Amino acid sequence: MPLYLTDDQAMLRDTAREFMAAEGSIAKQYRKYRDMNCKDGFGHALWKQFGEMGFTGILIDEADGGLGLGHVEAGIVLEEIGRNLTPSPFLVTAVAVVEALRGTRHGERWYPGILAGETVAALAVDEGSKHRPEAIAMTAERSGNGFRLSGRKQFVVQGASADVFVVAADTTDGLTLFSVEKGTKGLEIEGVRLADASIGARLEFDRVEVDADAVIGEVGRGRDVLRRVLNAGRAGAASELVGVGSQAMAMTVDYLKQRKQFGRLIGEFQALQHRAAHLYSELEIARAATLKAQQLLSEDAEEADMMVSVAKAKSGQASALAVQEGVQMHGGIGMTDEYDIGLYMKRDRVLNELFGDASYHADKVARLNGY
Amino acid sequence: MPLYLTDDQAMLRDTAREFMAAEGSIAKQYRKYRDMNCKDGFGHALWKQFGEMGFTGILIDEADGGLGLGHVEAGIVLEEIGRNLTPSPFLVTAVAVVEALRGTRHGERWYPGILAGETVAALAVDEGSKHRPEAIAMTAERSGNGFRLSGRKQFVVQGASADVFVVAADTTDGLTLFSVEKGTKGLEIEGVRLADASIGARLEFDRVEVDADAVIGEVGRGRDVLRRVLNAGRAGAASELVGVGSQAMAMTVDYLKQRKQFGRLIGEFQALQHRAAHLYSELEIARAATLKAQQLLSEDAEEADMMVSVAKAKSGQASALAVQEGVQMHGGIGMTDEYDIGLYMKRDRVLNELFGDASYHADKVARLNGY
Amino acid sequence: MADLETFRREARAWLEANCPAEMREPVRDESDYCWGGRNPLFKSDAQKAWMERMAARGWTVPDWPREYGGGGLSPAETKVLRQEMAAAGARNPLMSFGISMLGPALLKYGTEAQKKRFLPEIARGEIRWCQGYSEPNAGSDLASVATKCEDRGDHWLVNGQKVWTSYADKADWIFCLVRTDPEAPKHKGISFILFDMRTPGVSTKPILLISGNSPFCETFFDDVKVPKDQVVGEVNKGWDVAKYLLGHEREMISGMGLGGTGESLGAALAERLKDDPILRADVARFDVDAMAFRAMSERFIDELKAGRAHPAQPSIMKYAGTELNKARHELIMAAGGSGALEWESERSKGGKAPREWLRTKANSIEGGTSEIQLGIVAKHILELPGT
Amino acid sequence: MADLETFRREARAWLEANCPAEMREPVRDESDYCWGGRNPLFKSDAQKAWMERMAARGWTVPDWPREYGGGGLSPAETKVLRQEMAAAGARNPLMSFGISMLGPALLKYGTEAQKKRFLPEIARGEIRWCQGYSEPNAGSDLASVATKCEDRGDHWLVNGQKVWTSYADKADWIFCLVRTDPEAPKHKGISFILFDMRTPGVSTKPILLISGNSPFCETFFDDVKVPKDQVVGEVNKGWDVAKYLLGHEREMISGMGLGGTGESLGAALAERLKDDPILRADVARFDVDAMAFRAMSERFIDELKAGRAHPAQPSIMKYAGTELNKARHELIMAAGGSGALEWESERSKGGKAPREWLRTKANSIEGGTSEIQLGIVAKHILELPGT
Repeated sequence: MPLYLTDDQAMLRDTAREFMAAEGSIAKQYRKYRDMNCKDGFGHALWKQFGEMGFTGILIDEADGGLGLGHVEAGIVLEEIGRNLTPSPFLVTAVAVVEALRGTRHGERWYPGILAGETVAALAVDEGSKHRPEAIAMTAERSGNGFRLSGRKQFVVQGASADVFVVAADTTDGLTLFSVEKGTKGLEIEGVRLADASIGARLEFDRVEVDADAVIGEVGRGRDVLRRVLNAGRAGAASELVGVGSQAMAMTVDYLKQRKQFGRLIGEFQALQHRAAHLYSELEIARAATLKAQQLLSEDAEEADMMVSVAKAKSGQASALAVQEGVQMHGGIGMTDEYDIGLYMKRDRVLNELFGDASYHADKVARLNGY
Repeated sequence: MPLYLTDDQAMLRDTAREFMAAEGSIAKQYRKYRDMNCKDGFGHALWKQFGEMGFTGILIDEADGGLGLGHVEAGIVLEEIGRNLTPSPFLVTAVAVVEALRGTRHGERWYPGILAGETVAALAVDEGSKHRPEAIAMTAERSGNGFRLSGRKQFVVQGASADVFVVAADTTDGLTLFSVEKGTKGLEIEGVRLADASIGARLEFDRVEVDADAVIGEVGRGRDVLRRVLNAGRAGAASELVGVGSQAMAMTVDYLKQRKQFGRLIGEFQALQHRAAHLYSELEIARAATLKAQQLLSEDAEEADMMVSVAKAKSGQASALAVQEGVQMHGGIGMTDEYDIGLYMKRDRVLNELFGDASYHADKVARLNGY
Repeated sequence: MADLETFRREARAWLEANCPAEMREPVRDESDYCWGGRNPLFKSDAQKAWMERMAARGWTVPDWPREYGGGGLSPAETKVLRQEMAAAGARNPLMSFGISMLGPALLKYGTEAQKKRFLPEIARGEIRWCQGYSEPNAGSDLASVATKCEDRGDHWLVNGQKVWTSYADKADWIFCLVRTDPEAPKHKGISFILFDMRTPGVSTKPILLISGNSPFCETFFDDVKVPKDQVVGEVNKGWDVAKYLLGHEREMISGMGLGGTGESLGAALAERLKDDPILRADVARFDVDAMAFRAMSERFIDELKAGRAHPAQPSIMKYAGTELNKARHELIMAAGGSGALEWESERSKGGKAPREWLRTKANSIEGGTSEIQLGIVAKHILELPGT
Repeated sequence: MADLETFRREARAWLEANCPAEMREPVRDESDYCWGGRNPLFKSDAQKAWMERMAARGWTVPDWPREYGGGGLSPAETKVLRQEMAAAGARNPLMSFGISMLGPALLKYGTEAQKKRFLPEIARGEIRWCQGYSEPNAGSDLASVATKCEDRGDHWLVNGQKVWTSYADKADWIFCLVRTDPEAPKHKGISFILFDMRTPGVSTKPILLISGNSPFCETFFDDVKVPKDQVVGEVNKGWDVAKYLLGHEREMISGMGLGGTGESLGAALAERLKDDPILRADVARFDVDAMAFRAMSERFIDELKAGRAHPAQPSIMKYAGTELNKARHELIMAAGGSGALEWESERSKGGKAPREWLRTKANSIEGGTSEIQLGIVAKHILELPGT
């Protein structure tokens, strides 16, 4: 497969770009829901529109009513989400959770709502402040016909508005994923507003009883499913980061062409030109790495794990550079809430943490390479 | 003590600067001994002049015929050595070994020759390709009245022309330093020319028998002496690196003021200006850190270990940046042997490795700070 | 020297007797500072008493002449006083842009009448000043002042806008750069003017930053009438005054230790670095940089004291210190992970970590951008040719 | 497509029958390459046979027209041939600047007579060419050609100096930029000229690099007489030819995979990283960068094939690839420690590691410096205003 978008993919990109710029813009979505201090952190109306556009079904098999497309296509939508900072459950629900439920009864249960842009589903993996899925401490003890879950989760994105959670827990014989519905007894949810105005949640499981039916896949075999889920989420987050970084750069380059200092356009200053060109190069590299990772994922290739980590690390670095250069080159106004560039810096920071930051993934690349 | 040179120190700097530029210049020393493929890698005549100038006695107590000065003064001379790439045994002999022999009978034995610029003494610590003094594998077993040394050493700077070696070995009850003379039976020396045309040596100790007298200080208590010796060597190497980096920068800044491209002096190009200014800042920081480390060493302060590692790491980074920017900004001619800037790159590389590189010392700083 | 020791003993005794215990505790946050002003907000009686006692001795401005409300101390005595205040843990009795910025300018460029009128009020903390330099379209190019100031015979008429005016909403008076000659070359038509913020036509609007609320304001002048005797220095030569003050400001900022105290960041984060080897490496490198920078700060201060610092040295301090501070907060955020992303929760003290992190991004913009500092070093130290 | 499969089968069979076993072993070092020339130096009979057999079929230049000694293959057939050669492990039969650089220029700008005269010799490896672009004072500013070329009626007279002429001491002919109109604007007085290196007045001197011996030479022209029919393209329009070739060169360099093969550097250094956590972190970051860059290289090649690459994309490839390659060798040196500093010992294969490391420093200078590439990206992709 050539490492650029096919015609169909390019068409999807154009559609997504047009839609997100019109409906998912910062003014219409990010600022609106932030300024109204919305407890969900996103607009349900837009989520329904995502359903109408077919976006929510990109990764759902055609047999299940979806479009049966792949990670490249999900990435295309996420890059546009990134460009517009569009708040939505797309990444966690339509990418991560959809991957988790693939081929299970839980998929039958929740896919229709997701396809319609009505259901919000969240992923509960992280337990401490850093992403460490190798060390899940939450326990699920056998209890009667089912299990009893105890422990905490945090950084559960869209957890405040989720109808259902995919929860990773230790069942002594291995890791198991559970589907736990909102309102289950013993489950406490605290919505937490993050720096980018998105809502993460802290979940407390105080001996939460669930049926055996709640198990996703097989007991003790959740590690493999989780691997797929995290790969999907990481590659998706990488695309969103590429979008965030690309738009931050585009805004900055535009600014360099308009802003005058000392009687010259600041874009004429060679030091800024070289830094902007270096940034462009970094973002192009990140974009290519992300596309490569998504192609490998869709091919279910062996090297996918490695390339996903490369993509998440590289896009995180490139996007961080983009927002830092963006604020610095905007000067004072870059620090004001009135201008959008600072919002990109906040979003970048959150996405960098999500599903493991650049340090985590560089370490993973090292370990996968045996050092 | 204020963190700049006292009047006496400034005077010493002026003397050393003048002397080194006149007698220790690249043409007179570095290129001369390199091009004649000299097995020693330096000129003995200059070493005698070092003695006449009093440089070799800087760290030797007045009672022993030296000047009784401190590490700041040794650093002043080393910075000028660095600027001129002057090959000499100064760092290993007059700084490291002098520190090792302080207050011992070995000092009485060797100081006169060192003061006169006649004796060359070398330090044999490294055993593998990286500086790992924590893990000395060479053994010294008790044997009759003395010890039997077995093992290998490498990167023994000036080892090809040394009259005597200070050798670190494991005596099971701890580390012990020995003084081993050239020509001792079982000691094989292979001179090795390094990238900067200096001579390191590989030493092979095949059951080398030495008297009990050969012990420097107390048996099993060499760790403390070695700490002092390495601190002296590291701080000295940091000064030499600051000199290498400063001169590489000075040559490059001069070049920026002379070289025209596209009808302008390349020093007018803002991207190069900012990079040069950043480099200047890094070198100033390195210089201050090195001076601070040397002051602390001379005060025998507790924080000296930490600051010495900071100084060696920082000066290594700053000097490496200076030579890399230097070659790049010189363009093609920077790659030719005819111009001096490339020689600075080679010398920087060797000095960066000597007594532990920036990675080693950053790790040491981390460990000293408990992480 | 004997006199100096006598002075030291007396100062120590006086501080012992007059500095309230509460005023010897470390400042906890911004609100613990005393800023004085027409309607001063004292947090405690102790704070009020401490400021007034110090002001009565002229020790809010120990090295200003007595006739202008100062302490009349020599540089050596001033240093001793500061040492004794530090030793006693005594707080700064009065934070004031009047003291740190306007005062030095008035002492150098003010008329006798201006000195007599303004300096004592500043020393006593009776008038709170703000600074009106930056304008919306100026940015790094401070001399591109557009605020108009017309000579209307018996008064000046000021129209325009300032931005980044710290505490303009709380200040009583403003000192400000205005354009008095629109025809002259950029640097030659600027004047340095003072006026009351209650003058009709002055209004302010606070600026919301990405880090949240800020002391910064936009300040608007709409037909503001200013008496003729309120220009400092010569008309159209205000850039000289401004440059003099900017030099002061840069030294102040570069002395602020933005690079940190030299304490190891890694030691503070040790627990979080255990299973994060790559972050540990970054932090170790940072600690090397920060400790080395700390040495340069020390050297700079020593050289300043000895009067031998290069005049462009503050640019390096500012550049390296602010870049380092930004790096520090990037690492703190990385070590803090998702916990450090919380923006409002009590647990996060209202998002202390992310707000501080975002705030540091302004360090390399305010008070002369990093790019400006590098340009100064290139020009004045490396003497590279101008473009 | 059926034809293409037939061609593939035939090519495979022919290669099987004609490529000697020795010529299917990987190249060990520089000296294994066959460069042809008037007095060719063949390392083995197999090498000679392989070159001659390929030349006889026109497959040293498969896509050139048959009339000029080429294979007359279509782009698709050429691609198939390359695939089959790669599959068979067949070595490149002939390294040649004539093939990679001069040939394309002659095909586009040469007269029919020039094509007939020079191209077949190139295809058969009978003449070895070198390139004379750079001059001592030109550097990145390639158009500042100073080598004089005067019209003396029945011949050109060339005087001047070139530098960085690869293998000038081994080449038979040179193609070279000269100034034919000293009065015209810089880009408008340049011509592209060819001449025999045996012409009286031509001399060469090898350049010693910091990494040791090199293929580069200084080349001197002292009253060199060149026949009038040896200018390619129009007189004074040689810059067009040069630009065309530079584009080729940049694509070639950016396609050279300077960023590496995508193999993990850390895997190769694993043993040495065990007790060096900071270096391990650097290598891990490098591996991320290198694997990501490798993806961009793949994309670039795919886009080139599809004819959809941005014309300035090679600049990014060149910039990022060469900087990465420098970083790779810095890390290799750090991992190698003092062992990697040995310059002459047998143990170190004559200082292979440090010489390679030093040689990489030229990557970001030759073929357009990193600064030039960044400038191209700024101008042609980001469309930032010119200075």
